[in-house]
Amino acid sequence: MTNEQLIAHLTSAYPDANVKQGNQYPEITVSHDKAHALMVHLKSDASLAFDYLVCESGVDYPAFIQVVYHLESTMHRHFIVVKTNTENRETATLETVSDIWPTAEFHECEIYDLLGVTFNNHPGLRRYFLDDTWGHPLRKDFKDDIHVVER
Amino acid sequence: MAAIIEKIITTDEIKTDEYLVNIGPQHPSTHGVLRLLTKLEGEIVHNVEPHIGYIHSGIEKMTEALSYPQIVHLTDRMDYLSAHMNNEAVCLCVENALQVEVPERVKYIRTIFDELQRLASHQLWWCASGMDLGALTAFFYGLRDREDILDIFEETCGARLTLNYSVPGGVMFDIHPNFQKNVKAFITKFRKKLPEYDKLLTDNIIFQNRTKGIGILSKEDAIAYGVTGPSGRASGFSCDVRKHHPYSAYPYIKFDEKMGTEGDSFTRWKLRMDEMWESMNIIEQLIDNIPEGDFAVKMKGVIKLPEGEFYQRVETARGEFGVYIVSDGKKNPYRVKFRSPGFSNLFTINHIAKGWKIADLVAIMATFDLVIPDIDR
Amino acid sequence: MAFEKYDFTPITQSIHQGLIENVSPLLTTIIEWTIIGVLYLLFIAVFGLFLVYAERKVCAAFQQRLGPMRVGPWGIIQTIADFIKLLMKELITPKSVDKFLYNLAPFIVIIVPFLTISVIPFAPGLQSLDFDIGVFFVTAVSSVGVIGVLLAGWASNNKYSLIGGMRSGAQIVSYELSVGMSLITMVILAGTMQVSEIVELQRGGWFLFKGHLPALIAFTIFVIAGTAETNRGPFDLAEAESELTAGFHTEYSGIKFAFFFLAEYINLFIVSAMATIVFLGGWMPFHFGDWAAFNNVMDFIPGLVWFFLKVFGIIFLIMWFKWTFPRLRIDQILTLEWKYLLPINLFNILLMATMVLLGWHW
Amino acid sequence: MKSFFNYIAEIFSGIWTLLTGMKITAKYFFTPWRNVTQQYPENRDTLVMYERFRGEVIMPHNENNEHKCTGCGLCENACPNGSIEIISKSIVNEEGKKKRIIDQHIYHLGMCTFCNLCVRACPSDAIVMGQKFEHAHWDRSTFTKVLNQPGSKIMEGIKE
Repeated sequence: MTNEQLIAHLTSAYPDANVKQGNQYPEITVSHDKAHALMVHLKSDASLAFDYLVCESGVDYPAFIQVVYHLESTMHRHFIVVKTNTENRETATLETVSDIWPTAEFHECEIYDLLGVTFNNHPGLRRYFLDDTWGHPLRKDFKDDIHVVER
Repeated sequence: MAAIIEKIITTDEIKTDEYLVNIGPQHPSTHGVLRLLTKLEGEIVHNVEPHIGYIHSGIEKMTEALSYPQIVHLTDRMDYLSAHMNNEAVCLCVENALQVEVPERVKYIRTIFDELQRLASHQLWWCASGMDLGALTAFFYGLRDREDILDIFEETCGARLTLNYSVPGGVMFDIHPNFQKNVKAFITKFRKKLPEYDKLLTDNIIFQNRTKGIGILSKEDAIAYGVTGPSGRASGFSCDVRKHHPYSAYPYIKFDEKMGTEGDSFTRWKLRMDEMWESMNIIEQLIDNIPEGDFAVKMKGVIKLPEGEFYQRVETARGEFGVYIVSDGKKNPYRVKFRSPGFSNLFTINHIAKGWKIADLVAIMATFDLVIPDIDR
Repeated sequence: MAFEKYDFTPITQSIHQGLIENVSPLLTTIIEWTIIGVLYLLFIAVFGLFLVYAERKVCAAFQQRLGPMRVGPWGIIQTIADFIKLLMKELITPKSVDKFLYNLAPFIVIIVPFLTISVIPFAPGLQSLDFDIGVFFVTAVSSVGVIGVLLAGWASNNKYSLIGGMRSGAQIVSYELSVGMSLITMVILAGTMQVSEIVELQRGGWFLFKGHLPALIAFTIFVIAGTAETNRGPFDLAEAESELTAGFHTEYSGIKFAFFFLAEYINLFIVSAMATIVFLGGWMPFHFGDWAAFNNVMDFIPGLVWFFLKVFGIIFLIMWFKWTFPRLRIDQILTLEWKYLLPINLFNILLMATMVLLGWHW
Repeated sequence: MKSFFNYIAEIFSGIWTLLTGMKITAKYFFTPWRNVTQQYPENRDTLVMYERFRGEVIMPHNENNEHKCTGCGLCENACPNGSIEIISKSIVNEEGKKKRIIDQHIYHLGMCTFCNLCVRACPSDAIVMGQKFEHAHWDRSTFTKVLNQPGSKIMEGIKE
């Protein structure tokens, strides 16, 4: 599907999600409680068939943490960006998508480690890079006087 | 006596315990500082749990304090064997965001460099994998031929490994006057050397027994685990970014996306060998046709990206590399995420290596071509 | 024959006579034993160091490098410097090893080459033990080494070492069979197990040529199995660098490590020497049919030189294997032995026996 | 019977592949003049680096001990690692005007990643990349260099 068709299809299929054309790709923004169900549909819907999770990244915003999923369909070769926000920054929690795309298991561990987003139902959430004495360094309010030297 | 043995066998009194072995962080076959917490029974691998982060350098955090040209030079340090592709990814992302059209000459130069870098990376992979499998001579032959490419790099951009050749808007220097001549000489030479690689290892019966049918990754799993690059294509997952989302000069040229079907170690190996031939074909199509023109467009002194999010994918030697830039309109990005191919590729190892022997685990890791800074970032 | 003038028997006999006329027989024996012991010790140390140097140079040449070049001209005293370094290094004993066995293992490993080297005839008259079961003695004694390797692997209290030791055990136990059987094939041809006699029988032509096809098969198998028995690449599973870091000698340092290292190279020499003796006529010069002039020229080269030329030829072959082939996997090593080498070997023994019975050999 | 012939064929094809491999290594063994090793410290005299080689940042001075650096600080801004520090001073020139010129161009070689961004940023081509690569030293403090030579002046005609 082209981007326009994709947007049209998504708008009709998911009325409660915010679908728009981003800078490059169609973007869906969806609330955190509906995200998992939406993404199950994105994969299982034969006309969409987003079976390849390209990238999963977290972005720290002042009020929430946004998790961004870049999805591609290896069958139809269309590309989409799904965004979902956590409720707040303090107890940032989301539903895991590792049951949909196994690769998410590892990307989510990374996000948990560096941004402090806890993923529910994750098979083995652990810190990949840092040990427990660290905070979550990719958060904007992260301060580390020992390791980071401001100049 | 027979009764006792019978009893022991039937009552499971002989028990072999699983035991844990730390392969790494300092181990010859992990190619860096990677720890594989391996559960073994005898020689059989039961579980592999990769532990990473030993050389995590916080590049994503560092980029938040740097301007865009400065970010480019940091990406050299992630996948140092695909340095130019990483540079290019950031540059393309910035250029796309600013809607800058780079000159044709830049596109050609970048693509030639991409392929040279891919050749160099695959050569290093070939020799290091050979060493993992015990063929030490392969290591030196691979490095010997890689040296020629590094000399070409050094002549044009002054560095051998951390090139930092791409800059937003073009390339840092124009190509050296000898560049085309040297590249052509290298291709002629390497076309003779590459069959030797096959004779030394690929056709070798010991090598084939070590790799054929070992560590099979199905196409479905490759897609689900996001295994890209030669490793993914060996499983039949068509994931070549150069083909599906062409960038730079890739739209202008004809090349095949090499595909495998088996998904075993040998297919992954053979696929990379084929890719080397294909890279040489690509370079030969481009090297004589580099158009005249500027080697960079004039960019502003301080590059500021418009507000928004930008994603750029390129194909490195290891797979799909993605740059995700969130900009808030300032000269520093708000957030940069690098989607590194090694990260996704590494974590399939548990899935693949289960049930094989330690020696096979080493062979599987070798054919996945892991670069640890790429994983740790 | 001309080369008889290089016979060492008169020298050894005169020493023996001189001693026995002047001192008591007991003292004579003691003095002779000491001399022989010191000579072997020196030989093993010097030859081991030389082999290490040769290996480094040979592998460098295969890999288009120069190898050691810094210490001495062309790096010739590099290995001596390395040996001094190893001597001066601290002997680290890890905390939870089985101390007795840990310390015993390197000695068991180094004893083997000392025992086996005693039956090797370097030149006419230059052999210290001439059993009538010489070939059998070599095969029997060389299998003691595996005990040392197993002990080292087990006592180190290191999982890598244990895997390495166990691999080595499985490997040597299997390949012993092939080594023994290919020797048996040749013993059938020779009709004796006495090493000096085997060499003497090859006066008219080396067994490799005398026994043609079966001897060639036996030779190939012997070289392959010998490589495996000395734990060298492509069969270096016990110390597979990329899998087990250093295998059974991971935890050893200093001179104990040097023992393992030295034993490997002396074992290499012994395998090559046995191949030379049994297949290539030991110190016998190379003769070609009726070419009298050619044969006379060959006879002028001393037996000692002939022996070492052949030994180096086979050592080079084994090094060539190591620096060309990738390593096998443990199950493939066992498959190679039990599914390929052993059946071929059994068939070969039958072939050889038939041939000897019917007199088809030269 | 067929499997028996397969067994034999397998052995011979296997040995053949091994022999082809050995042929390759033997080819290089017996052609030692093709060796690629360079005897590094000995060949130092003949060793020429490529002209674009990025070894260190240097500031060329002419025979009158003059350089081109105006002390504008663009290289300091461009440097990703903070390996360049510009210390400027103000002087009063002949016309009685106050003017800021370079006092010390400090370059921390130990922190430099040789990315060439400072050289690109320099508007007056005052700094270039040098070819020297033998930087190893016993004392870390020697890695902090002052690029402008003592008593050096800015060249005539360099725009501020």
